[in-house]
Amino acid sequence: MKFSVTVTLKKDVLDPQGKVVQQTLQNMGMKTLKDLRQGKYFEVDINENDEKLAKDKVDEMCKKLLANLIIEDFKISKL
Amino acid sequence: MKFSVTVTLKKDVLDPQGKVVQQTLQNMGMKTLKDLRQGKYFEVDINENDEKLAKDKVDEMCKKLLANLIIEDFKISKL
Amino acid sequence: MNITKEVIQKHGLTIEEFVKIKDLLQREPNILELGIFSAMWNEHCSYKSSKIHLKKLPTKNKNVIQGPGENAGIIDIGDGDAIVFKIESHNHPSFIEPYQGAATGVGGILRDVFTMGARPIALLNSIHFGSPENTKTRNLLHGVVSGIGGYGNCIGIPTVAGETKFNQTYNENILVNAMAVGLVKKNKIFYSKAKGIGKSVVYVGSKTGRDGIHGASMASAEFDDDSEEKKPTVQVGDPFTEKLLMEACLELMKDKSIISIQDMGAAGLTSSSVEMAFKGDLGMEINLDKVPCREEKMTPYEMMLSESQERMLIILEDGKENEAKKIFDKWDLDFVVIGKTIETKKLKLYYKNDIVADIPIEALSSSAPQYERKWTKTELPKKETNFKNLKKINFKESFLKIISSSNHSNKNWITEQYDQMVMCDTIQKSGSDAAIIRIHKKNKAIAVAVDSSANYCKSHPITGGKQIVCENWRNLISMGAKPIAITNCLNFGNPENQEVMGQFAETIIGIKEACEYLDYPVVSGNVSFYNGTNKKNIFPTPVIGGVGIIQKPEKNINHLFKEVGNSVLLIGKTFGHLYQSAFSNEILSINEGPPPEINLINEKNNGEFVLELIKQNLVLSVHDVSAGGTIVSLAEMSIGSSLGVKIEKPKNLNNIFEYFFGEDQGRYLIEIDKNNLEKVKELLKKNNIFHEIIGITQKDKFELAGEFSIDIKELSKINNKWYYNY
Amino acid sequence: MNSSVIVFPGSNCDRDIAVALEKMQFKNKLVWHKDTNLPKSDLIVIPGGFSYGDYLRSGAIAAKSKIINEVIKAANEGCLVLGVCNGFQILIETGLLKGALLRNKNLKFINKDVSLKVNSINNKFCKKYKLGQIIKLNIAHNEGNYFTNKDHLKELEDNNLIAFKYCDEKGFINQNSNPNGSVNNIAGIFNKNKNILGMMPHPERMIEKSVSGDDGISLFSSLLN
Ligand SMILES: Nc1ncnc2c1ncn2[C@@H]1O[C@H](COP(=O)(O)OP(=O)(O)O)[C@@H](O)[C@H]1O
Ligand SMILES: [Mg+2]
Repeated sequence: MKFSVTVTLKKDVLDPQGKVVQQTLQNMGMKTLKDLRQGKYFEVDINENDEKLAKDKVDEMCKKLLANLIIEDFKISKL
Repeated sequence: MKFSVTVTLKKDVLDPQGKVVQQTLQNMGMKTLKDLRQGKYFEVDINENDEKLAKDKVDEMCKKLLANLIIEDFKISKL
Repeated sequence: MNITKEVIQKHGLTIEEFVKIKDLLQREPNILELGIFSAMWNEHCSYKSSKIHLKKLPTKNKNVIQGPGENAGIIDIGDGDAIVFKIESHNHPSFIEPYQGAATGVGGILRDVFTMGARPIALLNSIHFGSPENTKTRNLLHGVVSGIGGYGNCIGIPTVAGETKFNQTYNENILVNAMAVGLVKKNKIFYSKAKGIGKSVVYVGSKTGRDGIHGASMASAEFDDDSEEKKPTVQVGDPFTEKLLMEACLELMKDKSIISIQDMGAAGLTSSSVEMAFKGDLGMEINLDKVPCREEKMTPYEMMLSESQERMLIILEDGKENEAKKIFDKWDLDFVVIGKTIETKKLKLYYKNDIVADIPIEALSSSAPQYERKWTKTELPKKETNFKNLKKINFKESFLKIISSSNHSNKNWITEQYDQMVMCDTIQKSGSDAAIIRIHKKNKAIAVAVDSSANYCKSHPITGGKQIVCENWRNLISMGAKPIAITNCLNFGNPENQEVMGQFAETIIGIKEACEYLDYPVVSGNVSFYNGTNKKNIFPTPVIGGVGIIQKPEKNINHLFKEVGNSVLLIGKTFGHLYQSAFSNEILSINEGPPPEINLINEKNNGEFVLELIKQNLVLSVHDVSAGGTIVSLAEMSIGSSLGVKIEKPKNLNNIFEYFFGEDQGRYLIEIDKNNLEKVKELLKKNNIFHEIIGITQKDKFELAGEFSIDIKELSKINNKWYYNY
Repeated sequence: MNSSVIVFPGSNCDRDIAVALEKMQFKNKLVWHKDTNLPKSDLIVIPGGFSYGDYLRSGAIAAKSKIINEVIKAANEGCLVLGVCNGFQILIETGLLKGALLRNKNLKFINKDVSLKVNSINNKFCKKYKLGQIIKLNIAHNEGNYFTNKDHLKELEDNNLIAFKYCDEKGFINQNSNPNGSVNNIAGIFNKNKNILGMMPHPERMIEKSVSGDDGISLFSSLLN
């Protein structure tokens, strides 16, 4: 069973990477770009038949390792 | 108008990060984890009313900067 | 699969070469065998166009332990220590994917050094880009620099020196050359030569994926308009795994279990197995079912030609498998016995209980084609431009324009992205003429530098070849090091073009002459041909990497002025040669004429004299005069030291441009303590060394008497801004 | 004094810091990350480098290793813990120190000598420095941009928990003297009990005048007694 996980910085945490990427794009002429935030993306394949159970496992992975909950939020979707 | 962009490594391209993260999770006891690949995630907010036009802009951003098409693929979705 | 003309061509082989393969095998090869031949017979592995020329290079002196022919060259530095070093190109991959191309270039050259048992202690690089106006250049520059840093920083080896140049000739074909330097105990050197029959052949490191299948062939083919299609062959580097592999190998090497060891570089498993067997005059049998694979359903063809990084092949003494495996387990790396050495001198590959390839080792190595390609001489260009009448040109503006140009700007923007200090033995970081690395826990050091000058070599390859060797030698001397030996990376265009082949042959003649005269032999190197696009070849760009020894590093000097009120002397004669100079190029946009002449006798005398002055503690700072001429070198001595200088025009000066921008060779600028001036003058006279007193150090101002004066801070700003604004 | 330097796969300043400790007469041991026993130590050092390649987030994976539990235990019992560069990042990921280390504001790896102002000397790590002293150390990192929330920042400032701040040669602390974007120019912080110090600059790279400088020595000598 496959899931996608996105991990993004919390709103009040500064995102230096996103900011530089945004500036670069704007300098390249993308005048309509208003805002850009950068995060991480994971594709997780898990050996589990029960969707609820599988999702719980992925949730655990996020909390234990993939995201740093002090500064980051995460979101899981089934693929 | 907001879009999400995910950038992932092409299939046969080595993903050293994903590999180490996967091993770590397995060592932490996640025995059912089969595979994990890591990518990048962007949230893009763009000043544009026409969806088609907006998406084209984001597509251009991906091709010009956000993704390296030689080793990466990207996907755009409306948020 | 049918082997058609097209298949043969796609493998970069000619029809004649294919006929030769059939002769050697006495049958048609299968597709796997064809792939193996193509990898071994391409330019990159076989040196088929270059071998007869490379043989001319001097390769020995009393310090050389190992010359060309192994993974890297080795020199003796005394006290039981030896230095292992080599330079290698990663040009084509870096143009396609600058970050990964440059990163894997660094990874590859590091493996060449630690394969020999040495712990790498320094990295250097020489990178050449197209003109800054070219739209691709910026991305390539950013990608390459962060790739070099990304790999070296992560693995924890300081990147301490290098050179960066821009020239339109590289617009469609950049150069990325990486050099690694390692330290080994003289009696603990490891070689690639196999020995003994029935010994285990072990695969260690990363798993094999479909990376860079046919990368080695790619590196030997020109780019054309569909080079886009060749893109999927780029490999991704994993410096973390390389660090583990390095530590694991060095740990295993403490013991006596390794017979021979070889990294899997270009052409991966194929070239490493064939090379080990060929050097050991025996054969090798490999069971491909055992090869650790990253992807499912990999074919024998893919396994043999994959260029996945961070892998090694080891031949072990009997019974050492378990002990060795423990070490690789500790570092979480694959360790698999995949075959054994055999008496029959063949490469035999097995897969799913079938023999899938069976090729005589000699057919792949010593029987590989060798070409004596036709070549044409480059005549010494005439001196056509008249530089006497430059009244309309403003001297100060020209000077400032040069030091703020892409080629002559301060490289801090680059070097700050490299960890130069890790390992804590960096005495002199980049920014001076050479870097100085202390031998760990000893009061001894080495100096290292890389150099090239494509404009000179393009104009006249023999002179250019001599010139880079001399410039490199001078750079080491300027740090107080005794130059010992060099490695070289020969970046050229298409060798099937007679003019290019001529540039190659004559550059080597030049290198040879200088090396012989200076007792500065070549101990390792690499040739990169086919640099260019659609029949437009790059300027010939040989790159020289040199290593010298410093016996007493505590007395270390560099190019920076030290005190106010000291005399600055110019050693060596100034004729005012402006052809091919930075001034001529950047200010007048004139690219014609011959390069400055090399007088090896003066070169050697002046260099040895400067070294002696340093030894006797009679100089405070030294800088050689190179591109840009005396005025630019003086400026470099000021910038960074925050000390100025008042430069006096020599009497009888008739052309200020020729005098200060001329790029005559064999010259040094030295700062002499007031109290030592008489003594130094005496020595100069006694040794018959031509010199002029050119200025006096002073506070704050960089000044050319009667012309201009500028604040050092201002000068420094001008010299610093280019990269930050690009 | 007994010290232990923890070695993770990918650590690369372990030897450098061991050399510095030995030079200062510490009895030092290198401890492999798979070990479960920590030798008895007065000081634990987590060295710089790229543990686990800095993959995922720098320090994140090392913070899940076996030995880290022992480090946390010792730290909570009051043992002195020093994390340098990647070691600081690891301490942050374990939660022993609060805040986050983000990418440098210019998104580039930065290696250079920087000036630092010693901001707190009433602790075991900095007592041989003078308050306000300007020292020169070397930084080498990708993610040294310290960030924390307002409350914690106030706590750090109010309780003297900031060890060093980036400044210029004259001691001015401003955006121009901030190499990586750290909030309030923070280069190193303590935990509440001041037995844990995390810092981005490398003191072990400055222990010899003739090589690079010696402003790092006082940090090690402070720890000696
Ligand atoms: N220009 C050169 N000058 C001297 N030696 C060279 C040169 N080019 C290659 N060599 C030597 O030829 C051998 C094979 O080179 P190469 O195939 O690049 O090595 P590797 O297999 O380690 O990549 C090496 O020992 C190298 O030092
Ligand atoms: Mg090799």
